[in-house]
Amino acid sequence: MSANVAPYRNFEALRAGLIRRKMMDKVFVIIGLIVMLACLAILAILFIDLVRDGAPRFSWDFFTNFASRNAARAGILAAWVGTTLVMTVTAVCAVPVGVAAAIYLEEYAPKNWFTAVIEINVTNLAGVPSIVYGLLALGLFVYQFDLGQSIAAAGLTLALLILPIVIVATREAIRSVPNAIREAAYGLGATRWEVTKDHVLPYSTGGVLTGMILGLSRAIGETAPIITIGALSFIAFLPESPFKGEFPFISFAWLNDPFTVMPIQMFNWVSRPDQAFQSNAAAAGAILLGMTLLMNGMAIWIRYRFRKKINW
Amino acid sequence: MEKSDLSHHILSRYNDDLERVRTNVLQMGGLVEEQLKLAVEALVEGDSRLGEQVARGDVKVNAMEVAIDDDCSRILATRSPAASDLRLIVAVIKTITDLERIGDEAEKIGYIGSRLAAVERPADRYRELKHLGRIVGDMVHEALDAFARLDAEGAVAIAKKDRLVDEEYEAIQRQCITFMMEDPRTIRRALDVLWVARALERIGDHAKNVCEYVVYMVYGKDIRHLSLEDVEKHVQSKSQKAAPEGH
Amino acid sequence: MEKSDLSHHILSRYNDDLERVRTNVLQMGGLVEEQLKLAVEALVEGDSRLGEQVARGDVKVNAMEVAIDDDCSRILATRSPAASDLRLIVAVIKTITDLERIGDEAEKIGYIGSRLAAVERPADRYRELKHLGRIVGDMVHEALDAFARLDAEGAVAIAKKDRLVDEEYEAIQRQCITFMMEDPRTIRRALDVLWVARALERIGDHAKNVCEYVVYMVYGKDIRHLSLEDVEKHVQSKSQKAAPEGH
Amino acid sequence: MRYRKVRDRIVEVFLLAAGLVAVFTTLAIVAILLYESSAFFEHVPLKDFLTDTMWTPLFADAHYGILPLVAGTLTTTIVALLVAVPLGTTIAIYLSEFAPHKVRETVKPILELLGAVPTVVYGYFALTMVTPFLQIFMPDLPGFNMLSAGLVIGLMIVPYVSSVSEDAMRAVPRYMREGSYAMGATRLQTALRVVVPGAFSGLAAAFILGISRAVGETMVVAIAAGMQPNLTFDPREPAATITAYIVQVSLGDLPHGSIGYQSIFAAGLVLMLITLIFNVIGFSLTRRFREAY
Amino acid sequence: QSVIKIDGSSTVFPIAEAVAEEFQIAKRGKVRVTVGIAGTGGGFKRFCRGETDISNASRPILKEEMDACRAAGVKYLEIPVAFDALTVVVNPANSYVKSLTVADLKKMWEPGAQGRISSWKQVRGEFPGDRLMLFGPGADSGTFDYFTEAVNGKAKASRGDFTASEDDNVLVQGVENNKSALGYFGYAYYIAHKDRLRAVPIINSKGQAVSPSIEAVIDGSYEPLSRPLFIYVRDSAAQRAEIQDFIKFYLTDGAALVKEVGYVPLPDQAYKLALKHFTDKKLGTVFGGVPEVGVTIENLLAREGKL
Amino acid sequence: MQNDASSRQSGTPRISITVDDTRKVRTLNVKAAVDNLNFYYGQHRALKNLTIPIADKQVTALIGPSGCGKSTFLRCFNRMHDLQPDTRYEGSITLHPDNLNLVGSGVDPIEVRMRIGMVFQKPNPFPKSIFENVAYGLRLRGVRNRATLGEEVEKALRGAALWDEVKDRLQDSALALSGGQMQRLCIARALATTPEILLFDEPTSALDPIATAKIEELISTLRDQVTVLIVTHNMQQAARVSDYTAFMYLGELIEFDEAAKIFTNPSKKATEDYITGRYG
Amino acid sequence: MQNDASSRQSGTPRISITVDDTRKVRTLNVKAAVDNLNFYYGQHRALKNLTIPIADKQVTALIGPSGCGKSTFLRCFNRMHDLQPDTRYEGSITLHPDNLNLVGSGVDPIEVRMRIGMVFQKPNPFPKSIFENVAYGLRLRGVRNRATLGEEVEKALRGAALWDEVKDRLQDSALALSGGQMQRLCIARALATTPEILLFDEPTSALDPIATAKIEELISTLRDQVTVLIVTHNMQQAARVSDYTAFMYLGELIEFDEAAKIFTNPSKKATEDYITGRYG
Ligand SMILES: Nc1ncnc2c1ncn2[C@@H]1O[C@H](COP(=O)(O)OP(=O)(O)OP(=O)(O)O)[C@@H](O)[C@H]1O
Ligand SMILES: Nc1ncnc2c1ncn2[C@@H]1O[C@H](COP(=O)(O)OP(=O)(O)OP(=O)(O)O)[C@@H](O)[C@H]1O
Ligand SMILES: [Mg+2]
Ligand SMILES: [Mg+2]
Ligand SMILES: O=P([O-])([O-])[O-]
Repeated sequence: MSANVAPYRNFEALRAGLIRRKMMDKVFVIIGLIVMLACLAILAILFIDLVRDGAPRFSWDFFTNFASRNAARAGILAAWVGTTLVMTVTAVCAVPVGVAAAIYLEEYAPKNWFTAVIEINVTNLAGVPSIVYGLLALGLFVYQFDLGQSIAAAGLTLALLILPIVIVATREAIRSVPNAIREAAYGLGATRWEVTKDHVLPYSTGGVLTGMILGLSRAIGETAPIITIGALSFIAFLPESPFKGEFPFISFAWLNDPFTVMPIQMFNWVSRPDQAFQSNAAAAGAILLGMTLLMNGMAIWIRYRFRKKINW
Repeated sequence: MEKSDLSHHILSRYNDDLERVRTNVLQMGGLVEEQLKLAVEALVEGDSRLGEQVARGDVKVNAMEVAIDDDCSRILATRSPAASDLRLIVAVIKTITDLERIGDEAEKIGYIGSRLAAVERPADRYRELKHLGRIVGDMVHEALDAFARLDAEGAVAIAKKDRLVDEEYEAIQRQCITFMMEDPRTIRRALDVLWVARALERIGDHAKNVCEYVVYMVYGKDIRHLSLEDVEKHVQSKSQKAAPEGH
Repeated sequence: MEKSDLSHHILSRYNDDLERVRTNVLQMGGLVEEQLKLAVEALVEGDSRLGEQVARGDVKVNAMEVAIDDDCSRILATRSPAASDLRLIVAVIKTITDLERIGDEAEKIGYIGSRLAAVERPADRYRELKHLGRIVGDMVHEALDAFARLDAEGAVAIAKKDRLVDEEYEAIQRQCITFMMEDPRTIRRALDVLWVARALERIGDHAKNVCEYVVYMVYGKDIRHLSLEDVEKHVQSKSQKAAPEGH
Repeated sequence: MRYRKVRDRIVEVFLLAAGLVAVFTTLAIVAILLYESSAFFEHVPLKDFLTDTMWTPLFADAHYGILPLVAGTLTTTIVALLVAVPLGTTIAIYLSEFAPHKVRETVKPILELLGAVPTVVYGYFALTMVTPFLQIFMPDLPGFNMLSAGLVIGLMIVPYVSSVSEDAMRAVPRYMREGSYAMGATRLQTALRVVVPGAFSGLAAAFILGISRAVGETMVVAIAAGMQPNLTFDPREPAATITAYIVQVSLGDLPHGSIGYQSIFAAGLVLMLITLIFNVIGFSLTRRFREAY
Repeated sequence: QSVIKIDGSSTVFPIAEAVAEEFQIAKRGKVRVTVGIAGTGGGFKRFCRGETDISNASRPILKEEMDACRAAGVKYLEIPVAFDALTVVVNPANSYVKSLTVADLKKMWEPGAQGRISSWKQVRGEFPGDRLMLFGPGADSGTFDYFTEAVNGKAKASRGDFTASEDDNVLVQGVENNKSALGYFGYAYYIAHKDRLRAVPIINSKGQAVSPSIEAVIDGSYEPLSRPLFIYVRDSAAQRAEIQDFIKFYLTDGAALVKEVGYVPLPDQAYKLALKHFTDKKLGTVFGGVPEVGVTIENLLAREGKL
Repeated sequence: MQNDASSRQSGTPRISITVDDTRKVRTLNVKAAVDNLNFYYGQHRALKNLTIPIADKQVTALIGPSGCGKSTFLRCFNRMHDLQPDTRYEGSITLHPDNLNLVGSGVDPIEVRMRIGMVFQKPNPFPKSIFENVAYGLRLRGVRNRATLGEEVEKALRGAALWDEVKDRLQDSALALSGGQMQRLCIARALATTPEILLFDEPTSALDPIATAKIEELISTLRDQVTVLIVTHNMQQAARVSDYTAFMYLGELIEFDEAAKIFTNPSKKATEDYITGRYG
Repeated sequence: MQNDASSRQSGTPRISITVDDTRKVRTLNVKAAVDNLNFYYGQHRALKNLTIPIADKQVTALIGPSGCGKSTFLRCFNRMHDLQPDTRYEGSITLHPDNLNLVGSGVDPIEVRMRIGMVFQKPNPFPKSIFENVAYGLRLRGVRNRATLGEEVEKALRGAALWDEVKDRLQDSALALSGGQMQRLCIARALATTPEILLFDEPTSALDPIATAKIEELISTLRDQVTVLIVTHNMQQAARVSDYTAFMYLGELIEFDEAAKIFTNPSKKATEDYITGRYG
């Protein structure tokens, strides 16, 4: 190539530039790796630290014992049972409502100011700090509805908290169902509900479940709103059993029962003067993290399964 | 490349279209052949009614030409044919022009035949015409056959017969001139005979053209205006090559 | 519908293709016209060299036919023309066949001309031929003109001239027969004259055919084998309709 | 036929009701906040609330200037963003443009766990590990400071930022990248010049989400930032945030109906307003983002 | 299954929790006890609405709360259960603070100190100029109320620019990490971290510098920073057998538990007296519904006796 | 085209159209008569006074440049526009023989859709089994009987020339099929409900030439059973499959005629220009 | 085709191909010589022993049924496969005149891409302004000077027949253009860096007929400047735009010849069948 060619047309010049450009690529890869590994390392440190601090407490008793002023005897029975029950209430309330709301917004809502309001609302709710939900629950559930510091109050609070998460995830899932599928069903003479029930919902189940689990995994670790409703308490017993020997075999008395949950239990232990409780707290934290990990893993697995099954 | 090559399109209507065009061409060819046969017969037998019938029958040939032409345009417009299909259509467009001309010549012969029927006829005077008529009729028939069977080699062989026709025509012409010079009163009739001979010779040419289109259709090679020997060589080399790869 | 209609395709190469085919046809037409003119001249002037030159010149015409035919096939295959473009191509395919035939007839005339040059020529014997030649030559020229200008109305008018040609031909034929009968020694020469007249008459037919293709090209209407009066009416009604809507 | 249509109608009403739950929640939140804080504002002039530079509502000498809390909130948020945005974006670019498929699929969910660690753990992480670590370099750094709280919050929201950003970058169609590669661009050039601009509104939405999270984060600041309403933007100082104040009061012995009790609702209202502003910005950005391709 | 609902002070919580735990064990799970931490004020709020059976309190019931209870028709029995000693701590590395007077503390903590008193030197000239870093419980804890009352003379009157936390461990952490820090919180937290913190002796009204200890509380010399802790039992709930059992258990086996969780138990006779009052249904409070400072055990016993 | 149609009595009416300028008149049986149809997206008038007869058991193709309203027109037939707010029909599409005005305001779109099938641009099978895809329309119509379903599914699949390819794997997911097979499945799905008119909106634009040819062949054979209306912007395709072709431009009908006529000798200059590639 | 090529010396070599069975031989100038090219996706051999000359400053079209490897082949020319792991080239593509083996393992793919432009199936302008889109390649190459950029951008836009349509709104977003304009923008973007070969992978399959025709016209005019290689599964398109056409089937080259020859009289039965719609 002759010298009078513009440099950006001259391959010798371009080759030199290329070496520099590729160098920058390499540098970025290294930076990216470092940053990513640093974050992962911190996570690992946190987790390992919790596990190490909590190690002496990992035993069967820890799961089957109630809280106690004696660190060595204290366990998380009430906490994990409470967490399970609260999560059940949360899921049972948030999922149907969230899914229904998402369906409404995606499938039914006409485009007008009214639905725009709902829409902005949902988006906004997703960003409302959890503590504000706590304030809402305190004012509304605990005092207005007189639910007290019960499983129902906590479950509802967290349900409201994750409602936008469920709605957003469900909408995302619903939206990923191609419009062509809807048109196909409408074209065959299906009503709106039939389209939703036969197609949109079944095909977005993966996304809905993922959204539910992600919502629950957020709720399961929430401390602040539950503290706000005043559910920080010593509970050394289990709520009423939901199952009964006699008719109708199911009881909802537990809804009104006081409860404690894992993060509260943990927070409680953390703020004990007795240092022995710190390892209880660590153990509880590790277990909580483990539970979250499990749920996230489940979400990933479900997402993967459904993506494999339905690949548009 | 066998006949069935025309079909096998995924679009069955395309197959139908091409098949129909082909059939129509063959039908038109049959009609033209028949006209030719009858015209020569009318002449030889001195059957003036038959001659007139032939003359009238040409409108049918004309109608077929227009119809097939239309069909070809439609196929060109709606099917965008390519390669052999395209060549078929182009060949058909050309073939029917020739067939129509053959029809015209037959009409002319029929017309002359019906005219000559009134005139006294020589005992064997039209033997040569009859002979020439048979040769030309065979040529037309065989050319259509080659068309039907997409038989390029056969087509070349038939085309070669045109020389024979030309020779026969020359002979008849010379003979006619001799007659005319011998007996000027026969000039009119001799001229008629000459016209018929000339018409038959032209039919031979048209049949040859059809054969050339068959070669074009099969090999995509325009062999008009080439020496037939060259063509023959070419066709043979092609058909050898084509054989091993036909699936 | 003016000439420029051929272009305006978004694909400029398509425009080029069509334009080239048209130009080639007109060029071929020009060549054929020239051949015809020279052939008649050779005959009339008794110029045997010129006659032979014409006879030899036909290969050029043939080559052009093959080339244009090829081009048309290529356009059909690669451009999938529709509507007027398609009709143009189909008309061209048919037109060049007729032009080639005109060339053949001119060749024949040239041949005969060169032959007759050796023979003593009557003072004004070939006046009629010259006259017929001029008419036919004009027809060919005008037909090509109509083709170039896509002038369907003009084409119909030209086609009508064919009757004139036929009449002239009939006159020459009668005259020749008379001569032959009067003086049998002239039979050979008279026959030659007859052949030339016949050739010119055929050329007239071919020119008429070209005119018919022009009508087909412009209106998509196949007017062959129809009475020219019907055609004329039709064309007039069409051209009136077409006028107001041309953008 | 008739039955199917009626059913369709009923279902619609039901679904609409569900959709309205979201509205009611918002209304309820706003109502509760307004109701409780209206009592507060009866007592405290709005002007004081907005201009006073001291926040001591529970003290005998009560001051009700929200500014210190807002300052604390903003400072921790900014520190958090200074950590989360570069880290999150770098990770997102790395994962979406450089990392092999397998790495991306494994690392992403693991990173998301960073957001699932109980916030109390983060609080103690900030207090007992980050602060002492920082004190190595800044011996004057108080034991409670917004810096370490902010850093840890930043770390906590890295997965939100990186995950949403990565999704946005993934959403940039493959053929867009190919367009750039085909021009002779390197991966980094493609990432920075095509993918990032292409996913810009998605990235912005991710940052906004990060901001909401940082603004709303409670336990970390409650534990590590000092709970000391301090009108300062110096991250090295201890300070209280709005959330920290709310949780402090919630944990405390405050009788209901008292001005202190109402003050948490007033603070909650401000918090709500701050997040609302960011969310609305985020919402419009996400909208634009959806329309991009 | 019957439930005993307890709520209220976070200071009393460890005691109530320990008692509840042991009581439930003793009853083999037949009785369920919940102990909440709504704070003294929050506890009374619920208590006066009849939501809880027993309210933990780190101070006597106040006037407004008495009014609220009266309005709701809730009558109650007041039972002192323990003493607490607010402990002022500094970093062990701090060698110059040998003891502090209430006046010293006031200088540091009074509202007027805000933004003004920022170094030790300003507290007392002999101290070095180190930055004064203060740590204290959140402004709505009973501990804060009591400390401000005792030091500044007015409940909740305090400077605002100190590091506050409801989680006393955080305060421990803070003092531990800052060489020039000073903090105060419940005795129990000091005991749990006594190797990492140094308790500052407080000069009492008799001019003695007294370090916090159980003995000092019992003998009344650790003042004014020691205070009594109470439980209030709703009268109507006290009819219930399991509540009577619970209170009996509280007042008989409670002393050991109080000590175990880091508070100062009352003398035995005080518990007996309280039990007697309980069985006799002596309703109401012995305090006037205003905050008081420096109530010693003797003092308390004397008042109780008058009921 | 002269729509000198035939009083609106029951029974398929016959409409005469002038298919050639030499006054050769063809009569066609009308399955649906579009009469002065206007369609509005909000304020935007996308279709302008369309009047077209749709020939019974024939293939009618709609061609025209992008955005001329082909899809809009097609979607009027099964009221797909009703799914979108703020759209409005004017004029009528009369379905014969029972004279139902498809776009009448009193007519239930769901009922219309149950009588008129549609196949879309991109193959859009449901992510269910092949069987369930085809059976879906029947299930909507209340068919529960396994045997009936089985029969009908087979019939539809045969009708869509897909039976032989899928008969051994009816329970497999429809998403495992190739593009062309999917599109034929969609056709089978529509066929299963024996629609009176079948609408195709660019059914092959997402397919390769081989699959396209198969679909075109299928459409050609379908004309024996059902009236077909197809939108395509592949002119060659319209030429290949249709009996009648309508050329639209800017929401207006420019020309309607037999396909062969349109493609060899259209009467309007605009049509000619479009057909021959002189547009723009 | 006989590749009796010409020793590998510098300079554009000439290769003779037999374009007709009557031994009429054409000679073409070769811009790139594909020699025994094999390509593997993992274990799957997608291209099998391809040997094709790419004529300089001519349009070469690749046709063949879906999945036959057209795109795979095209993408070998600018090493797009290198972006995907586990792919492998065998054989060579020699770029003339400097005899660079495009798929050589020592050759940097980025350098190859800087010399060879590509236009994709879906128009893929960057979400930037029109100007920045075209300037992108130059910026990558380090051009900063506004004036130079402006000139080059204008030149490229003119080359892509887009200048007149966009000259007044160079700063508008490229995403606001119509599909056909976007595609021309992508061509301009590629042209701006004066590539030696321009690759097109089904560049019009997402466009309507009018836009398609404009792109085809553009491709036809581009041959004066650059060697063009185009994949299309629209046979008519290949027929319209290309000078040479290669028919591929199952990763193999079946026939390579002048386009006119391929479409009027291919020599292989498989080609004939594909061209005429007899496949399947
Ligand atoms: N949902 C809609 N809202 C508003 N206008 C629309 C809508 N859909 C289409 N249009 C407009 O209506 C006109 C016709 O669109 P339509 O989709 O029917 O065109 P088309 O002929 O099918 O084009 P294409 O070949 O691109 O599919 C266009 O101008 C288009 O912009
Ligand atoms: N990324 C890939 N990994 C593995 N195999 C691939 C990949 N891409 C394509 N193939 C396979 O390579 C073969 C050729 O594919 P290619 O995309 O080149 O076909 P094509 O001729 O371009 O087809 P189309 O016309 O559908 O674009 C196909 O069998 C395909 O399945
Ligand atoms: Mg459309
Ligand atoms: Mg491809
Ligand atoms: O058709 P001809 O008259 O030339 O035989």
